[in-house]
Amino acid sequence: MAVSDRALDPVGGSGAPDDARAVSFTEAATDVVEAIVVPNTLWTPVDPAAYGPGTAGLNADITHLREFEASGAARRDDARWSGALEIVPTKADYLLDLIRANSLWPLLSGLACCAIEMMSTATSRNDIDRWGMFPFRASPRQADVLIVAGTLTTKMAEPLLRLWEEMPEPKWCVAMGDCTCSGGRFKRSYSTVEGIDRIMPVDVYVPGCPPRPEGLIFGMMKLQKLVVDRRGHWPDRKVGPTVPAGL
Amino acid sequence: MTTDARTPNPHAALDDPSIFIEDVLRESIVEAVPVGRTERQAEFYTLRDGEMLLNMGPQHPSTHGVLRVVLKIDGERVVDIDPVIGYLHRGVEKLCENADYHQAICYTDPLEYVSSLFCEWAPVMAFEKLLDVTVPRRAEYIRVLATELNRVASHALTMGWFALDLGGLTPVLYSFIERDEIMEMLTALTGQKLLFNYMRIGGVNGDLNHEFMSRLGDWMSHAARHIEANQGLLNENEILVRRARGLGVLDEETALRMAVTGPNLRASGIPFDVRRAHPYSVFPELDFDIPTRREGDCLARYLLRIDEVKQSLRIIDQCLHQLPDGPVMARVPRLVRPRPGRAFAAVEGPRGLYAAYVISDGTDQPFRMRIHDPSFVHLQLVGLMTPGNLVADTMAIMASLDPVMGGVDK
Amino acid sequence: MDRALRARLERRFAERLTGPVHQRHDETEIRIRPADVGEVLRSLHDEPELDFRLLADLCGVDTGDRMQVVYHLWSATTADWLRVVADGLDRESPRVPSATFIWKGAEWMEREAYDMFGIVFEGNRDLRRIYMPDDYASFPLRKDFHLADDASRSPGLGVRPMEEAGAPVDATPATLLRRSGAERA
Amino acid sequence: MTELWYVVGFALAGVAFVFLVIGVSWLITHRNRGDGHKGRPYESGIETYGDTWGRFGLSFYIYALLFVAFDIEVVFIYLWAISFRALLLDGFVAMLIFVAILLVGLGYAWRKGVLTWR
Repeated sequence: MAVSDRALDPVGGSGAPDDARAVSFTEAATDVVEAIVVPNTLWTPVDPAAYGPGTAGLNADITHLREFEASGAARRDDARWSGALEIVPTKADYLLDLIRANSLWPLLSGLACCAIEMMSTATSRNDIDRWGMFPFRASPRQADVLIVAGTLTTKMAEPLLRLWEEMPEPKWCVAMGDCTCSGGRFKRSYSTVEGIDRIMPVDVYVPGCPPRPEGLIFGMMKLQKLVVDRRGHWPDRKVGPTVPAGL
Repeated sequence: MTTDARTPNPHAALDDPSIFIEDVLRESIVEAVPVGRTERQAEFYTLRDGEMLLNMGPQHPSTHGVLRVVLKIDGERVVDIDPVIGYLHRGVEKLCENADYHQAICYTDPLEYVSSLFCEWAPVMAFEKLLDVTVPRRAEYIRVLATELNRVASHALTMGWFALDLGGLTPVLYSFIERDEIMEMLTALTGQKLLFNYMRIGGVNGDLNHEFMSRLGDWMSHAARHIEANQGLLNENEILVRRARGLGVLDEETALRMAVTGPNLRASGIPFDVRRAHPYSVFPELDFDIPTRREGDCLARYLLRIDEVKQSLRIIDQCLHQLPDGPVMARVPRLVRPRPGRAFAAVEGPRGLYAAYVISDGTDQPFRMRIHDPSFVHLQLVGLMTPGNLVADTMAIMASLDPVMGGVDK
Repeated sequence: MDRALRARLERRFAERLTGPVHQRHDETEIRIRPADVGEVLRSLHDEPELDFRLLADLCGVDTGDRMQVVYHLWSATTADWLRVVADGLDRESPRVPSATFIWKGAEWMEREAYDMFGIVFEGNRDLRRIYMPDDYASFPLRKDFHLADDASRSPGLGVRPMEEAGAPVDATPATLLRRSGAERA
Repeated sequence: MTELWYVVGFALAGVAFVFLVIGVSWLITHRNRGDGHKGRPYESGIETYGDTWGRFGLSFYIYALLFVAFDIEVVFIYLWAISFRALLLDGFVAMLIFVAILLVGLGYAWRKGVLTWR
């Protein structure tokens, strides 16, 4: 379920999946599943000529997260001092992760049909308020999680990326629905981005078209486990797109 | 028209102390108001003093999905409004031209995702006209039964969103309870929760099963009571009534001139309903009436949808009583190659006339598949009705027109 | 299949029709030259015995070698849908008079036809792109705009699996014309 | 004399609370600035059109004045409510007069048509 990139996991080695064991703080989360990479031999991306030469079908200002990560400016998540005091943020994050995991406020933004299922998850029949995720904040300045629910089109990619960048750290992204994870039934269209991990980092992929509310809730619980298992290791998180190579 | 704002910010990251914070922010505040190429654009983007352009953009609590509306406001009063759409344009018509006739139903399914059975019925009916297939009566009755249930669920959602956009938070929960119950019932019938993919060329996927019938029986027993309770919650609510009455009035002549159909047209006094005006399927045998109202304002459109829910309950009741026996699927070849020709089929969706126009050229892929979505046409009314009202009223007017962005952006 | 409507149309627009009136199931189709669109729609809308007051749909069609604009109208006087096809727009610069002077609601449908096909509607106050971003270079629904993996380029020999491994067969102009040739002129 | 210490204690607590909260949040929050977009103004995901430092209409100002007037009234009522039990009847009547005077102000504003948005 949680296909997270190798680079995310600071501690190497893939131990036995530990769903059965209780969440213990001592040893690192080691159930990172190897990303299944299927080489793409079937189609080239969207008509390259449409957005001007050499942009491989994607608008120039949607892919700037990739350059920003390459530029290294994102890595400077350091405190103002060095030496012994530098551990303060990480130790604090270690403690605060438990609090963050239990009050993940999603951003009120839905693109297509999955948004209706997301609303259905938020209302009283199957309620995500039970895990502290209810207040859907309208502005990205107050949101923790960006649940992208629906088909991402090239015209909507730039606003979505702006919303993602305007969210304060630490922030997570849940790709809800087949269209969001990999383009889904509209994969061959000229105007869809085949999966939002081509332009932004994604933490949890929730498959389904649309995924049932229970599926989304399971995805959010996986995100909570991810947040708690991360144990404060924030600096080395990926900032750029997490699309597996070759897709 | 690529403005200079598109190029990434040349300045270093913001924490470079040498850059004074005001400069960077002022630099990023874009003076580039789009140049007016067309007459309407030029008229919209010329600002008199005191006017400001405000984006109610693709991510906004009250736009139903990814609708972006550029407001020209003078203080709190909206001077002019320019809806910008296309943020969910998935190119369905082009994809249908490259897909088989059976697969085209899958592409049109998530168009108007709140009432997806109607989005299947229009193309399927057009294909049946091309193939000259007669659908067995039992399948027609099951189609009417399932779509009327879907209409009730869609209207329940609309009522919830209308109250939500006027500020009421709890009615949404009530409407979702109603909607989820119907969705569970249709899941038992079709196997999928929101995008049902239940209709086939020549009939429906499966016959009625016990799970669906028992849930339908339970729901029918308390459906009328729930609707009365929901109405009691909202109809006499002083705030909602005073805000919605007299807001966004649409008179008969403008409604016809703006090609409006469905509840928005009937709320202006014209009893045009495709089920009566151009009867299809088994609707001639069902007796139900078309509720119309004369005021044509937001409240009339809202109340009309409640009357329609009552009519749908009557139709569901009659369908259950007159359900004939027989097969649910006509004999259709697996490889569908209709005669070269054209077919147009229209269905009365919860938002208006939902039509599919198919041109076939004898091969197994449709040559051209055109989907007409009512919400696409109704969004033009926002540009007509909002100027002169307050900013908060734009939400009420958009909620009463009830656009679904999947269908608008196709 | 409303015979009376067929007689009325042939009597009213005898010289303007460029083809016979086709009728099948519950649709009636007439074909006119693009130049006559304004006058035919005006008379269809205003005259009491025709009285087509509701515009159900307006869309563009690209038939490979020429372009069409199709109007679907509804009237209380007949049980059929009326389809008016403005045929014969050339592909390089398709131009047709706009229908917004009768139905203001056709404005966005014409904007969509312009955005998807490049058909210019003279008289539309607001003809700009509606779906694609403003700096988009091509018109997606035209027949010469192929999707990345365009199964339609392959001759429709049978139900072809969409995702066949290997490079798709490139569309030779012959297959394009064969498809359009099959469609009734 | 001890009352003075109470006042000083409360003042110190107030000031300390403010700086404590800001200091801790500055200490443990992230310093990831993100690229240029982080500082951009948020307008539902779209660049702002035109200069957003424009002037605002007069009616906003009048509404703000009315709000301040009635907000201060609530502050006084709050203090009165705390010691309501000790004030007995005369305290109650005094508050009624206070509220009545303010209602006269509200009535005047209503009659002048200030509340309907122009």
